[in-house]
Parts: sequence; C-alpha cells; structure tokens
Amino acid sequence: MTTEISIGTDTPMAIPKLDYTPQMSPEPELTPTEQREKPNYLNWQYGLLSWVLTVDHKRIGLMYLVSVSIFFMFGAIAAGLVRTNLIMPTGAILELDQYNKAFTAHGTIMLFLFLIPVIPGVLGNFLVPMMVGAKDMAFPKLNLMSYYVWAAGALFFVWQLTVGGLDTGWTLYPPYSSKYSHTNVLYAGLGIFITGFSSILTAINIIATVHKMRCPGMTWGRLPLFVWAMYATSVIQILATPVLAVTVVMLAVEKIFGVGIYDPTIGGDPILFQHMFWFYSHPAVYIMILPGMGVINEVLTCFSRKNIFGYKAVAWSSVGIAVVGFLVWGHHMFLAGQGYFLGQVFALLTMLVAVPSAIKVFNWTATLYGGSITFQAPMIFAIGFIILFTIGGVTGLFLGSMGTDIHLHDTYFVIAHFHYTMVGGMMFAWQAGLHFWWPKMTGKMYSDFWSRLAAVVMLVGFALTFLPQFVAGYMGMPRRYPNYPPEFQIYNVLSTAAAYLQGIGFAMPAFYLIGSLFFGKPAGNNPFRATGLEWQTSSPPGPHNFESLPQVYFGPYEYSVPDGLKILNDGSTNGVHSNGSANTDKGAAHGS
Amino acid sequence: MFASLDTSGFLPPQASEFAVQSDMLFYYITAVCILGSAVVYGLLAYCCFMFARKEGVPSKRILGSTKLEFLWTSIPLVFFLSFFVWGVRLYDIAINPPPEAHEREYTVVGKQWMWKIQHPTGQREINELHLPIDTAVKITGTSEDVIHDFGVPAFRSKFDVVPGRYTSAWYKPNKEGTYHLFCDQYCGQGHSQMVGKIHVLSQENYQAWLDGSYRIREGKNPVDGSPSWEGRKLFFKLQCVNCHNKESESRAPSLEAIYKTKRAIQGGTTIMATDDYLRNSIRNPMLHIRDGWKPIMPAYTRSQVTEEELLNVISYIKSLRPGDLPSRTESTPAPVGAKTQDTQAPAGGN
Amino acid sequence: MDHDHTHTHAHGAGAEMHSQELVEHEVAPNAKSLTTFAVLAVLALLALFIGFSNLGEWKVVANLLVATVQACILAFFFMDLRQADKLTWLIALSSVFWTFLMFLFILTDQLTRHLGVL
Amino acid sequence: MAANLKGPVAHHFNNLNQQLTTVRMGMWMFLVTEVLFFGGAFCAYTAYRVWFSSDFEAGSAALNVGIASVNTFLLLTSSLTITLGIRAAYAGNPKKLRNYLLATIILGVAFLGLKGREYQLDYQEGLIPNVSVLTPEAQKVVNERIAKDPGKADEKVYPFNENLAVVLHHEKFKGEPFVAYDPFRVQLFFMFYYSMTGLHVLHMIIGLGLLTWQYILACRGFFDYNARYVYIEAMSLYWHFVDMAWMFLLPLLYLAGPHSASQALEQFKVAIGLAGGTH
Repeated sequence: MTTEISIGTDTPMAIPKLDYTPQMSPEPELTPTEQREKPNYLNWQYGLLSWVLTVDHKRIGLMYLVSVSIFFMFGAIAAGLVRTNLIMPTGAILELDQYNKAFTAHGTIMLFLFLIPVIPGVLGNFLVPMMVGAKDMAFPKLNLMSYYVWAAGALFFVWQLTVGGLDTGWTLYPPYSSKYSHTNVLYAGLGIFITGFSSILTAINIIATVHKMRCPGMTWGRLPLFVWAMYATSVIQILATPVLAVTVVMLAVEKIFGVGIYDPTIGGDPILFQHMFWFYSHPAVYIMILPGMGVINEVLTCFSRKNIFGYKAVAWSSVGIAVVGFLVWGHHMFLAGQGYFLGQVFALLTMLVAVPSAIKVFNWTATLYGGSITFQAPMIFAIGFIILFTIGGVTGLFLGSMGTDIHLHDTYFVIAHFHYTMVGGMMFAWQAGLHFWWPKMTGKMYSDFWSRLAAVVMLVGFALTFLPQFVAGYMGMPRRYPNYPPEFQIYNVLSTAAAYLQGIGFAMPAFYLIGSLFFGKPAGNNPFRATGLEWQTSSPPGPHNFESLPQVYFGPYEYSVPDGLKILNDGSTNGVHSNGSANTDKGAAHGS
Repeated sequence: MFASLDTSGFLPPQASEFAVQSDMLFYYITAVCILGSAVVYGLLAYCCFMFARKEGVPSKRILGSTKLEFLWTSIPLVFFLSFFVWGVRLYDIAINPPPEAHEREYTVVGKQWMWKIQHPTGQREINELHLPIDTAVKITGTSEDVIHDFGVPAFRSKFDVVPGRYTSAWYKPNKEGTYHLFCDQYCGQGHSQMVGKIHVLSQENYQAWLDGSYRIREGKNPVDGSPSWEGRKLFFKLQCVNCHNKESESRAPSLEAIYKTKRAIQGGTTIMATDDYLRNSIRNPMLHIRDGWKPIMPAYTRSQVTEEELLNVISYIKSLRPGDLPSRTESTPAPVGAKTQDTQAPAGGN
Repeated sequence: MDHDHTHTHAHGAGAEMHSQELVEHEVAPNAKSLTTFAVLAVLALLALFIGFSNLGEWKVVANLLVATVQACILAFFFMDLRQADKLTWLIALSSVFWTFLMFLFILTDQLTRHLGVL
Repeated sequence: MAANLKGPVAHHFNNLNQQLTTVRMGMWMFLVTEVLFFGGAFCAYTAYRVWFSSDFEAGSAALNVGIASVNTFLLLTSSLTITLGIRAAYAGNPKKLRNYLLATIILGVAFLGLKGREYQLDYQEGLIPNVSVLTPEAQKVVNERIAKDPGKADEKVYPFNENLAVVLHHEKFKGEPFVAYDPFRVQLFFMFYYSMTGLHVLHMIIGLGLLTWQYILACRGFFDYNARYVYIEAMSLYWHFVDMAWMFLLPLLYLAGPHSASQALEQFKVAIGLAGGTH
C-alpha cells in the first residue's frame, strides 16, 4: 500500500505524457495459492445448504445477482420480440395479442424483477454493510427472507407467463385490467404484491444498517455517497410500496367480486386507481435511478482520482429527490381527466424535482475537472451514464410541461425518454457498478479489452436504438402499437437494427465476466486503488468482512491526497481525509 | 389499413393554430435543452481529454464550490419554471375552447375498438371525422368500455375518453388535408386498430359532404344521417333499384354521375340533368324519355313519395359516382367507415 | 426529512454508540398502564355514544377526533413513544406525514376534479 | 436497569445496546409500511365516503355494531395485557409475562371468534356482493312484487340489493331517520367493509401466530436472557398497531350509519345466541 500512496508525487516529471494504461495496483501481495487458502466468504463453507440457508449479506447479494440476471435475459428476449415485430408496419412476427403480451412481459419483468431489485439487491446487499464497516446487515435472517419472498413473487410472474401471459401493460389500468382483460391479472398482481413486500424488507434492512451499524468514526458526513443513495432509495421503498400493495389488493377484490371500486359503470372511479398506482410508481422510477446515481459517484471519483465535487450537494440532492419525488406523480395523468388545478401543482413540483438531478449531473462533470482520468470499463460506463442520463433528463422536461405533454403523452417520445433514464441511466450505472466491484466480489479481474469494447458497443447501440424513437414520437406514433402507419417504418427499422447491436453489447459481459472466474488473474485487494472501506479488506472478503472493527478518520474520496498523514498533521483540510490509502497504519481495517 | 399520409421531414403537419403554438413551446424547450446539454457535453469532453492521466501529474484536490453549485442550481431552475409557466398557459388554451366552439359540439364515443362520432347536424361516422376549415369545434367524448384516448397529432391534441364521464377538447383546423386519428391509451387487443382519419375540408366541400354529395373516401355509400343516406334507403324502398341497378341486363339507364350532364332524349335533343330534370323524371317520367330506352318508368305521385322524400332521393342520385349504383340484391349496408374495421378486427372481445 | 437526525450523528457513530444509553424501561408501575387503559376505554365508550347519537354530518368528524386521540395515547404510553429517541419519533411522524400527503393530493383531485375541466 | 439487561450479542453486532435499539427501529419502520398500507385503503374509502355518503351510511346501518362494540373492548384489553406483560418482564417476573401473553392470546382469539360469527351473520343476511343468493324473506318480497305487477316478472333480480332492502327495512330501523340509497353503491361500501376488516383480521391472525410462538419460547426459557424481551416488545408494537387500526375502522365502517345502543345490544345477544334470529 505504501507504493500506492507515493504514486504520482514521488518523481516530478518535466514533460508529462499521456498514459492510458489502466491504474492497476501492483501485483497482489499474496500469490494465488495463498489467496485460495485464505478463508473468504466463498470458500469458508461448502455445500448447497451453506448457500440456500446463508445469512451472509455477500452470498445473498450473489444469489440476487444470478436471479436478476436470468430475469433480465427474459425481459430482453421479450424486448427483442417487440422490436422485431415493429420492423413491418403490419407487424412482422406477432399477432396483436401476442404483441401485447410481449411488451407487457417486457415491462413487468424489467421493472419488478430487474430494475427495482437489481442494485439494492446485489450491490446494496453486498456493499452497504462493508461500506459502513459492519460485519453484516442489521437483520441477516430478514435479509435472506426478503430474497426468498422476492423469489416467490418472481415465481408468480413466471407462472402467469407460462399459463398465457398478461396483456394489460405494466400499468394495469382498470377497467381494462379489472373487467375486460381475460389474461392473468390476478397472478401478476400477486407477484407485484409479493415482490413489493420483499423490497420493503430489504429497505428496512438497509436503513437500519446505515443508522445502527456504522463503525466508529463513520459519521454521516463520511458515508460514501452510494450509501446515501441507497438510504434515500430505501426511504422511498418503505413509504411508497405499501400503497401499491393495497391498490393491487383492491384491484383483485374488484376483479374477484365484480364490485366497482375502480369501475365507473358501478360507481367506481378509474382515476383513483391511477392516483394510487402512480403514488407508488412514480417514486418507483427514483427507486430505480437513485442507486445508479450512487454507483456513479463511486466510479467517477475513483477513476478520476478526485474528491466528489460538492459532497453535501450530491448527498442532499438524493434526499431531495426522494422527498419531492413523492409529489409529482400527477404528471402521468395530465390528460387522464385529472383535475386541472391539481395538475398545475404537479407540473410545478415536477419542474422542481428536475433540479436535483441537474445538480448531480453538473457536479459529476465538475468532479472530472483537474483529475487524473483513466478509461477502464467502469469509467466508460459511468461517462456513458452521464451522456445518456442527460438526454433522458432533458427530454423529461418536455413531458413535465403540461402544454407539450398533450402532444407527446403516450407516444414513442415517452418510451424513448424513460428508456434513456432507466436503461441509459440505470443499466449503465449497473454495469459500471458490476465491473467496478466484480474484482471485490470474485477476487478475479476480467479482460480489460473486452470490457471496454462491450461498454462502447452498448453505448452506441443504446443511443441509436432510442434516438429515432424521439422523432417517431414527435411525429405522433403512439406507444403499444403493433401496427403503425407506414411513414413511421423508417424510424422503427433504425431502432430495431440498433437494438440488435445493443443486445450483443449486453450479452458480452456474460461471457468475459464468467470467463474471468476461471481464467481471470487474481485482482488483489484493491485493483483500482479505491479508498472505500470495502477495498480495505481482502477480495473476496472474509466471512465477516473485516478482521478487526474498522476505525474511520477521513472522508470517503481522498484520492488526491497520496499522503494523508501530512495533511492530517497540518490540519489544513479540517479532518476530511481518506480512510483508505492514507491511514493504513492507524488501525483502519485492511485485509492485507 | 393505414393509408400513408404525405408527411414531410421530421415534423408532423401543423393543421391548427394550437399546433403552431404548441410547437413554439416545443422548440423553445428544445433550444434550451440542447444548449444545456451542449454545456455538459462540452465540459465532459474537455475534462476527459485535458485531464486524462499524465505520468507524474497528480490530481487536484477540489472539494466543491458553493458559488458554482448555486449557479447551476438557480439557472436551470429559472428555465424550468419558464417551461412550467408557458406550459400551463398552453394547456389553458387547450382546455378552454372559444365560445363559438360550444355551438359546434361533436360527440365521440370510444368502444373496443372503434370511434363512433356524431356531428352536431346529426351525421354519424365511424373512425372518420370530417371538419370544416377555420371553424372552432368542440369534441366531447366518453367511452363505452375501457379508457381510450382521442389523439390527433396534426392538431397536437389528445384527451382520454373515460367511461362514466365526459372529457373534451377543441380544434380550429386551418389547413385542408387528411390527418391521423389515433387511440393513444392502451385499450386491449385491437388498440392499434382503433385508428382513423381526420378530414379537414373547405367550407363548401364540408357542406356538400354533410348532405352526402361530396365524399373523399372510396365506397359507394353516402354518409350516415345525410339526406342522400335517407334517399338511398328510399331508393330500395321504392323499388327504384329493381330497374336502375348495376346489373348488365338492367332495364333502365344507369344513374351514376348524371347530374349536370347532357342527356340525350327522344326527339333528338339533349337536356341538362338538373334537379328539375331529375324531379320530373320521377314525378312525370313521360315528359322526357331517354334515347334508346322503353318508356316503362312509372310515375311516382305525392301519395307515394312526399316532397321531402323526393328531395332525399334526388340528393342520392346526385351523389352517385361511377360504380356507386347498387345491385338489386344488395341490402342496406353498414354505415360509412365501418369497413375500415374488418381489416384485422379480432373476433370477440367487444 | 432527517436533517435534525444528521446532526445527532454528526459527531460520529463511534462516539454515538458509547454516549447513547439503552432506551430505559423505567418500570412503569402497572398503575400507569391501568390509568392509560381506563382513559382509552372511556374514549371508546365516547366513540360508541357518538356513534349511537344523531349528529348527522358531524358524527364521523367527532368520531375520527376521538379515534385520533385514542391512537395518540396508545402510541405515546403503550408503545413507549414517550421515552423513545429522536429517530423513533422521526420514523413515526414520517408515516403520519406521508399518509397526510397521500390524502391531501388524492382527495384534492377526487373532490375538485369537476372544477376547471371544460 | 440498563446494566442488568443480559443476553448473547449476535455475531454482527458490536454490543447489546446496538442490537436492542436496532430491533426496535426495525419494527417501527415496518409499522410505517403498515400505516401507509392501511392509509391507502382509508384514502380510497374516504373518497367514496364523501361522494356517496348517504349510501355508505345505509350500508353501515346494516352492519352488526353490537359485535363490533364488544370487539373494541376485547382488543383494548389485549393491548393492556401485553403492555403489563412487558412491564412485568422488565421488572424481572417471567411468570407474569407468560400469563399476560396467554391472556393476550385468549383475548385475540375471542375477537376473531366474534368476528367470524359476524361474517357468518352477514352471510345469513345475504349481504355479500355478487356472491349471496336471495334470502327467504327477500324471496318473499320479490314474489309479492311480481304478484302485484306481472310485468316485473322478467326483470333481473340482484340478490344483494333485495337482501339489503329486507335488512334495512327490518323493524330494528323503525323510527330511524333513514336516507335513500343506491344499492350498487352500498355494494361498494360492503366491498370496503370486507376488504378492510379482512385485512385487519389477517393482521390479527399473523399477530396471534407470533404471540403463540413467543409464548412457547417463553415457556421454554428463551427469555431467560432478559435482553431478549426486546423481541416481545417489538411484537407488542405490532399488536398495538393492529389495535390502532381497529380504532379507525370502528367509526368509519360501523358507526357511520344510524344505530342505537338498544339495537347494538340486541344484535350482540343474537350473535351469542341469547336471542332469536333477527328475522
């Protein structure tokens, strides 16, 4: 570690020359064989039971990783069907109802079984306890339970797919879903209910962990921003998910007993469903994107060797999004017959909630300023995130402004917008995080070349997939159309072609990441020379994360201070110091 | 099922004043957003190239700058609020029709999977709406089953039709032409079949269309509810179709497209087929006999055809175009527009 | 939402952990619990009395007032909110606050929708 | 007092204090989700309560307020007993704790028993939307109507509406200021009644299961480490919440309509078999 510390300062060079070689720490202190003997969370227990009954947050994280990846594959296949069908104006491969079931499957699976659980389930489970210096989640058994609850909910989705699918769209609007759809609304509703319960449990666990399990010295001001983001996300999950649950319950009651809670012909009100549904489902998009933003903070700072620009602003913007994000759901209903006055309130709050996201984007960009940037896969993904999320964000403004929303509502413009935020934002953040922490999770390093290539392919493929859809949407092409007027064909063909490229991109990591498990070279404890607590332990981490209770003296992102001690002594930086490379000799836990 | 409409470039046609106003806001937001994104991307590119890792050049330690953060909090906020204000004013226009529009209220009923439309003058259409140019009209809609959405991109207009309630919008078309009508709210299997056409006609064409003598779409039948539509029913009721039909061996001259044409009559002269001519040929056929036909046409007296009915019949005859004349066996067909359903309309479900 | 909370932890979890004493359970003499129960029972009787009266419009309002008081007493004494720390208060209040937000916005629309729509 | 709390510290906690406060916090956060879960139902209910107030009051009039009143006190008492249990426990009296747990369980079961009886009576009165069939009385009414006007013979009969009419015009409502109602909206009220009380009952059952489990643990000496009382404490928080939910269900569902003490008493007698059927 001393070698890390001195990098960059020891030799003042006359002519600095560009150096794109990855910033790898020198070869790990331990030879592979030694590392294998060293007990870690993967090898200290054997056998199937030690996995299915584990309460270790790291193993549960891996279980989530495998499961959500499988469901991502399902969702992607459904997306492929949808895009392929849209090559022809009259529908290339699917019947009308098949198409409806395909896009519904795509929506429900991607939302409830991938986007919502992926980062809280995998990275949140794996990293939050390590980042706050704890041995495990606050409620390990609850953690395991929430995984199995989620799996049970997922089974209901799979079941309803196998027995004929669902054709209501993921929004389940009554009276179509309650009265006119002959597909498996009840199974899907049950699935939504149960998976929601799981995400509540995870959220409780994370919040309790952040509040109660922080190691000595880990103040709120020293929490990694990923933890802040996960905290805000969990708050949303706890406060919003129950409302969706009860909404779905009432939908089921209406469907079973044929009583009009939402059915206007017997006194009910379909708009009420939309209100209660969006009370969850709009905050849900922040459940999906906030963890991604958290990941970006970690990756950007590490690969630009910089402090985050404006720690407080970024942290509180997460909380701000979490709170204000609850009060904007009505912008999904400007044209649904919602009251005009309330619509104005929602429109105003929508514009306000856009501000924290803007702050984040600018702060990220500013973080790069004056850095020493290298472009490994996680960094390329992170930059891709900023590029795509910016587009996703600004196009949201068109939809948030009541006037233009009239024309763009329910067109492909909306589709493109939320794919730019959800996929371009969340998926790229997820890939960045996965590539960033993969060495920590597995102890193996993946192929630098292939990972960079995959990042570029995904970026290009994604951008080209959804840019044409903005145009098609502005031309007026409605969403959820298996057939469409011929003049829209050109945009759809472009979009589909790029979608295939994107698909290739998303498939690549599966190969080189799994390959790295067998052929990858040992990553070492801290391949990216990052400062987070999770990097101070061995990789893969030991069964209880740290060998001794870590003690934190410094803020999270002290990349630019190779020798923290000096600054600590002259006290010039009011106690904000790296808990990582700098103070290895001050009792902070580190694996080596 | 979809006729490709002539749409030029990347922009949907602007067929109403509101479309222009809506696009102005759209362009405004676009300009601001492109500018903002340009700033972000510029900084991003600059940093990525200028601060790529250089041997021996450490990174600076910058913790942040409240001034800058205030800057890029307040500036976007100002623009966002401008979007909000302009957007609300635009929305105001969209939901508040001018007073004259209330006199011309068209009603729309959405149903899986068709639009049933009725004109203030009583004419009914399915999946088609003919509108007069430069006239503010109000559209009030509801649904028979699920939630639909009556969307006309060319007017930048869209509103959900909700079962159990009335919602509405208004247009003032200012450009003749044929535009798309979409159902924008997912409504089940036939969602993408629930589409149609908006025809914006000149005032006189619209009037002609109303009484059935002017038709844009192919198909033999006058618009439902128009005089010609009544006339057509009488045409069958009074057995005219027995002789005047499209069969080859028909015993009477074809009536297709004869209005305002010269007709050769016995005695070597010709006569212009005016309304009077048509009227006489029915009330008193022996007045003028068409050259080359036997005088077998019976006279229809007031007791058989009232004056009103006669007007309708004549209006129908005037509306006949080549190929429109029905065959004897034909019965009263479905109203105009219904055939656009049969393309892929699924069985059951509605 | 948890601003004040941040301050409580500003000096660090480590210090916090040692400074923070166990949430005391000074053994409330059963008398206290019984008194609480008595009050709650009286309130329940009051609720029934109102329910059996003919207040018309105001019946539900009065009843909800009583129920709210009951709930507060229950939370305060039986659920030991009285001696709970800031964080617990924050959690409890946030639930009330968000429920309030939901009611505020949804009911605003449900009850005023007919206005302003053409 | 804090000093004499003893117990094993789970592997991932640093000290007992951390463990106990964490458990309490977890349960409180779970209660937040419960509040919003019921809150959503209450919100929907309120919207319709305001729109269809007279119909909802009519529906409420047909409910069995007698059982509800008694149940209120059962639940209150159970809240008391579990509190006393915890107090006793922390005062170092595990035996009392066991007894109080048992008392709580018994009270809860009694509540559920009465609730079941109430559902049964509703079923007998044919007050289950779209499920119930014509009760004999309602059949009589329908027959009379048809006899009076044979033209009505072929019009559709909605069993719920007929049964409701019979119940609402029962002599127990004589002299009540009664409002006109739309039976279909009353069905809506009953849907809320069944789903909200049903959810409440579900919570009761879960709570009783946990209580029983803890009672068994208590008997098997799990709570010899008195630090583990925190689990009962968390459990009691949940139990109190269930009580709290009922405090709002009572006025919103049962007391909304016109009722009288005498009628409530009558209904309760019927329920426990001290008096003949309501009709």
